[in-house]
Amino acid sequence: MTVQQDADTRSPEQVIADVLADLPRHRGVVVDSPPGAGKSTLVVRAAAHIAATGEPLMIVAQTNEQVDDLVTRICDKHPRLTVGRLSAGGYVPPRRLLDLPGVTVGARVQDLGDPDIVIATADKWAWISGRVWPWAIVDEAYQMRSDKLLRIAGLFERALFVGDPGQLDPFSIVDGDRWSGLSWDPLQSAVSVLLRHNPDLPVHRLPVSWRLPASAAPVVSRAFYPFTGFRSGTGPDDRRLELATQGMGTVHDRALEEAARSGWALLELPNRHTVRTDGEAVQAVALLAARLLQRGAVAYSEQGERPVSADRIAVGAAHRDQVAAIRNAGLPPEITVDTANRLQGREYDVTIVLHPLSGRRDATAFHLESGRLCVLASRHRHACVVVARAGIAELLDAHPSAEPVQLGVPVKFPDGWEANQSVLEHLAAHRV
Amino acid sequence: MSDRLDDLERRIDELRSAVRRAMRARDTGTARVLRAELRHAERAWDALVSTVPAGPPEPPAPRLVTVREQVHQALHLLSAPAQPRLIVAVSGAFFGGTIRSAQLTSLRRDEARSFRSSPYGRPYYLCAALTDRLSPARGLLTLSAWPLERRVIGPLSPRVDFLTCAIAIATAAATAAAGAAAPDERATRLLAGLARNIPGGADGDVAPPDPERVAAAARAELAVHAERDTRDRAELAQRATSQLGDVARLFGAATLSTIVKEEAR
Amino acid sequence: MSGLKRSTSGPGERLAALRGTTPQSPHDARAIAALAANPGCARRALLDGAGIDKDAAARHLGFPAPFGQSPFAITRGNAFESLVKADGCAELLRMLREVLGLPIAEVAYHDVENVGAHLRHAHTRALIDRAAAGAPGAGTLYDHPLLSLEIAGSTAYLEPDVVAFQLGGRFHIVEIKSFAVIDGQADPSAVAAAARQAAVYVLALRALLEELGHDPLKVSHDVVLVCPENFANRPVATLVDVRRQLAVLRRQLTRMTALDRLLDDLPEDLTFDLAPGEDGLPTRPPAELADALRRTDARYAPDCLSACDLCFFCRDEARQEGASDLLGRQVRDELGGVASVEEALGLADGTRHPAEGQEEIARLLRNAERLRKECLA
Amino acid sequence: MSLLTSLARLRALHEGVAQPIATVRHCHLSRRPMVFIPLKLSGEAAAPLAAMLGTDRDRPRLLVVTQPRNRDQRFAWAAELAGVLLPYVESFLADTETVERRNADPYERALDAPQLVVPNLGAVAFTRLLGRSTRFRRTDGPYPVPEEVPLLGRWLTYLGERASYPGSSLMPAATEELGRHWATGQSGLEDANLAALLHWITDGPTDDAEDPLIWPPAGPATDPGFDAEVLAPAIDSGSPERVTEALRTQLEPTWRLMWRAIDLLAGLPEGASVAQRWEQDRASFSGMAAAIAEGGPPQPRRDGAVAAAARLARMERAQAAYDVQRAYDDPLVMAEFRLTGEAFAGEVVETDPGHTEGEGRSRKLRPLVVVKTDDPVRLPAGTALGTPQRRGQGAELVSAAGGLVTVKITKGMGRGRTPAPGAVPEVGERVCYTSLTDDFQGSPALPESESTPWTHGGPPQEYVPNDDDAQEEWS
Repeated sequence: MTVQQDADTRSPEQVIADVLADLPRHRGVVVDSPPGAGKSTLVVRAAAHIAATGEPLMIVAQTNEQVDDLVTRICDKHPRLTVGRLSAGGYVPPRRLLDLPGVTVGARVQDLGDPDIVIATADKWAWISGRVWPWAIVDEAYQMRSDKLLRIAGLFERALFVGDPGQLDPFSIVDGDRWSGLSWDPLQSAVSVLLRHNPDLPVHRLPVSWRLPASAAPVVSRAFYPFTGFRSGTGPDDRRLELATQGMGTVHDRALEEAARSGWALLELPNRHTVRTDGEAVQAVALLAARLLQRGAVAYSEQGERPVSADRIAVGAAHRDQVAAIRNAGLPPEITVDTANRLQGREYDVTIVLHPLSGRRDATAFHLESGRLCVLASRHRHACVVVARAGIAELLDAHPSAEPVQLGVPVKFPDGWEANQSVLEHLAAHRV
Repeated sequence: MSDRLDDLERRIDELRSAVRRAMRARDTGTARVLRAELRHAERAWDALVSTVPAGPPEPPAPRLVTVREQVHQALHLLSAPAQPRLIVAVSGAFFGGTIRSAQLTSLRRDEARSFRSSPYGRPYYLCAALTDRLSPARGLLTLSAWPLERRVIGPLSPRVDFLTCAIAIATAAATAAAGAAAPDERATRLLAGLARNIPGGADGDVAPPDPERVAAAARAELAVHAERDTRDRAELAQRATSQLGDVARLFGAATLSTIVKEEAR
Repeated sequence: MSGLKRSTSGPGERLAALRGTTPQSPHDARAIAALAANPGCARRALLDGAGIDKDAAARHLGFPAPFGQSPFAITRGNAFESLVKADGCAELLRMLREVLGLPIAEVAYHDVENVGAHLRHAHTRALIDRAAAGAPGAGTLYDHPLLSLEIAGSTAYLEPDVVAFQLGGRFHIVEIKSFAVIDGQADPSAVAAAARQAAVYVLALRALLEELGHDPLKVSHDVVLVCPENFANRPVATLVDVRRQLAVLRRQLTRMTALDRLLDDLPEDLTFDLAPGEDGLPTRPPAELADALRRTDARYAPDCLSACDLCFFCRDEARQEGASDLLGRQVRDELGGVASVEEALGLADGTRHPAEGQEEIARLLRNAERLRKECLA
Repeated sequence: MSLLTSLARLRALHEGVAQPIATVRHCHLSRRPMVFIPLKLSGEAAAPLAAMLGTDRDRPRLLVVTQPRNRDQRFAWAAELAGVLLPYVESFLADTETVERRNADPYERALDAPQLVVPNLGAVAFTRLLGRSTRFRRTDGPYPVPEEVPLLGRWLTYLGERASYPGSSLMPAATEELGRHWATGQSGLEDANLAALLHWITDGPTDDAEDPLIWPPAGPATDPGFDAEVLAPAIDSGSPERVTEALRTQLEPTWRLMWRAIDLLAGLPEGASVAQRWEQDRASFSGMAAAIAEGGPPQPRRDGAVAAAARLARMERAQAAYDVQRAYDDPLVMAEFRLTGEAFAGEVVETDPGHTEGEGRSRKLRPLVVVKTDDPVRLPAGTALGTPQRRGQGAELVSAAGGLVTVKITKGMGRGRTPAPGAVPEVGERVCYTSLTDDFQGSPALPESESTPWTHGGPPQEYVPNDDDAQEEWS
């Protein structure tokens, strides 16, 4: 593969121009996009670019929300394009989609007329056959399992693969060791398999995160993208978070103030081994969210000034039972509370994170997976507050390293241990 | 008889457990005593259950050719310093040899002792190859009749000698095949193993190796190394001639550590 | 096999006191690689730091470790290694030509073991120095190089049965193992162990280059793993990237120098002295040694059973304490802060009142107990 | 592992005896199982040393390679193994039933299938390797093997592969099956020792189980001390009798343990879905037999891209079904979901069996049931539910508060205006509802192997077993 070595000196505009120029020259083009680097913008741009040639295009996304989101964005930017939204039988399209003039929704390709762009989830595409599109765009391709790509790759001649290599890897409920080392291992991501079979395809990298503020981009870049790196599209003074009302000096208030000031805060609870649904930690998370609303946070950015309303706040955790416990703690329903898996690809002004290692005595591969922490620590435009019990540094220190090694499987970076350590070191400076 | 057998079996079980327990506690003294008893009991058991007395499966055939002579034959064919495992393989493939690698371990020391007690009393000696420090090279045997240039080992010599041996074996295999109805399987297998490790020596693994092709490939690679190796060896041989006495020239100069070991013995 | 001698310029006197009259047990590459097996265990860290022979201690305590190697496996391992190295490393050269594109002319072989033991390290240094400097004809294969590594302030010598291999001033470690690679796959834990061990050599060789003023990164993080292929004896080479193992190793070595903190907490009079008699066998009363060991914190986990010589001793201790550690790390984590079996069961059946901070686990356990009772009634 | 199992382990440790974690048996047990205990030579990948096997607990067959380094003896051993195993496998082929299929021709399915019971996962892996090392052999050419060896290799490969298929009972491992039904007071790692695990279940824990002198390891690896002190001298003595006797001492204790394990499992009543999974095993077995009969090639060394994706889809589906079925079959397994709030059980306190929704022709019967439960319910309103008490029915959660859950039955009520008798739970009945459901969508088609797309390396070269495979050394 030919990675653009000088990507970090290039402007995002240049990268996009390079990608569009590469499209007709290669069977596949890969674009790595760190968090908030304008992946969707690129998809919309590329879609319009291809549609302008008059050739039909198919777009593959991973979830129904992602599909609906893309449809809305495309129609918003290019109202003259016609878009066919393929869906499974049980799917109920949201209102906002039905109101768009150029959009048709249907369960079969025949039902869509002959739109410029047909878009569906990978799962839905797998049921389509009998037609070949000259172009495809595959979104969130690093979260797509390669067996899904195998099912749909016959539908297109050439494709643009876009995704974030730093987020969570695809997984399975069954043990896949028997396929490890195979270049077509069905449990690997679509991009890994694509590149192992087509090592000469160009790989571009979007160099600038528009989401992450100047306080977060270097931290996330260092911890999760150690070899590629990216920078923030905004300077340190471009974003501001202000709390309208005075605090009362509680730890929660101080944590929010630290986060507003520096973009990060670590609310550290006393060191104790706890159950996953650690009541004290859950309470702290809920209190932080409630206080944030009470204190009337206002976000100032290149997009202007706006209050940090409940729908601009997300709470993230590792496990589903933690999410359930946090929800039960009485948060306003407009605040998003979810697991890392489901927060992938989303964006908020402020996030509150229950650290995956909080209160644990031992870490497992699940808790150390770098993608999990990466997702949790890179959803915010302004600030991220992490709640954790003290003792994570000791836990990491005591973690036995005896992971099995499979022959022929490329080593994946970053290592979860190193990434966790790096983030923890940074948070230590913002401890409350 | 079956009572006696039962008793013996019980005794053997007890002894085995005792030995293993002793070994787990690293009590080697006790283990040794128990093992002796155990072997005794096992022999008695064998005698009871077997119609033919147990022992090595086949009695060794009367040896007309000594180990020493068999090694000489093989080395003579190879015409380059070689390791016991290759010597054994060549002896088996071309001379119907019966030697085992283990029999070669003390050979060099015996030869040195014989030479010391009556120098040049034998027509040939099986002796050491010499390292760049003129000490005996580990695990390599040579013939006293060879010129020193052949018996010293420079950095490229292991490879050069391997190729030289391959050529010799290929030639011998071709000759043997010309005379015999079917090629000897041991010779074929030996040649195939060599051919695999010479660039251009073999065509995959399936076809039986072609001796001429192996030899040609070996010669081609040899040509790459020959000049430097010859130079290195000449230099070493000269040093050996000027620095070593008769015994050391044949069996290598003792290094500090080997002197210490010898004295301890 | 790897053996080792340690220089006497030891670390702290405290460690020497812990060791007492017991001779320091050498660290070989395998022992160094095992440092990461349970880094949270203070007992193990202290014993390793002081260089106590844990195997001897365990046997003396009456808890011999369950490890052993079959003579068949040993024979097979030796036979395979000599096959790979036979005839001037003919098999190895073939594989290196195939896997790394080694040119035909590069065949020079140096057996460092031909040199007396006391000179071997110096000889290794000289050979590697010449090769790293790019001297013409400096050699390609170095068999049995003697490397060294600083561990907790003292020098450990590593005598690998590996071959170092250089091409164009760039070095690779060749690790020969006798477990099979079948259809491109091998036992992942065996590969991991080999990778950890090879990483020790990579680190040691890098340290040597640095000491000699060369770029340490001339030693590749890709090691050449040579194993028998399928069911035959024929060797096959695979490149294994050991960057992760190197990172772990560096972490653990840094950690060993931080033993001071552990030592500070120890009682003054504590010693692990085995008091070996003339025959080298320990003479210290086992009960006394056991007491000394119990004054340090172990962190027993069932994984220790495959990694640590003292595992049976620590397991016995955990049993006597009724510790939930016996059941595995996962169970222990699920119980939140409850470490004792007695306590957890008391909370479950309601005979014990939850202490502060135990309310949640108590509620979960009571609920679980209720469900079990209901289903088994 | 769930907290429920952890609690059972704690209880086991406290009481000194294993605790049940299942109330029914979740694996099929054959009326005529074959116990198979293989041993391998240490240090080798798959060199057989011995095996004890048979269907009669009083008459085990012992097969031994008395000179383990001799390649011919290994193949002779494989032929002997084939002589015992193949007739057993083939004895199930005669009696079949015809199964009709939608969109496909009917096929013949064996009425019963073989069941090879091995001690542990190591034995499964070894069986697979043994299959791998024998299935490509040729009965003619330069390195001929006895005729039945390649066929044995294909069956061993098949059984070994099938063992990793979730819910299959063609080749169960005793430690795994016991561990699924009982929790011991030791760690999972220690449960892999059959003797230790069985003692926990029957007489209580003993350290004897870890003493290879009292309980030799259940294989396939032998005890290193035995190798050094007994086996090596026996082999060197050249006496086949002595080697055979030595290995018999290592295998007989495990043989007895294996039948005890089978008896223990047989003591549990069979779970309701076991027969259904066994039916899939029978179908799979018949498919394999048909493939052999049609002269198909031996299984390839590794899955191609399409085969891998297809196998993954099958295995994922089987895993999901297995997990759900076990919960539906066994209240103790369901309890794990109740603990996490994904299921709840309790007494029916109120019903509205005649409740309907919609008007006119689209008016449908949607009975309401109110359940009083002590379980924490973490399911949001609108969640689709199923119930083990009425498997054909589907329901929906209406509301949950204060220990009362209202459920609406949405599926399986038929077309009538009033519910059929027994279709709606009565007040006072104990019921359980869960969000776990067993209705999976079929998976979409995969391309044919020869149409593997460019993203996955394009069409693969057709696999033809060659001489390389047949002649591969067996060191």
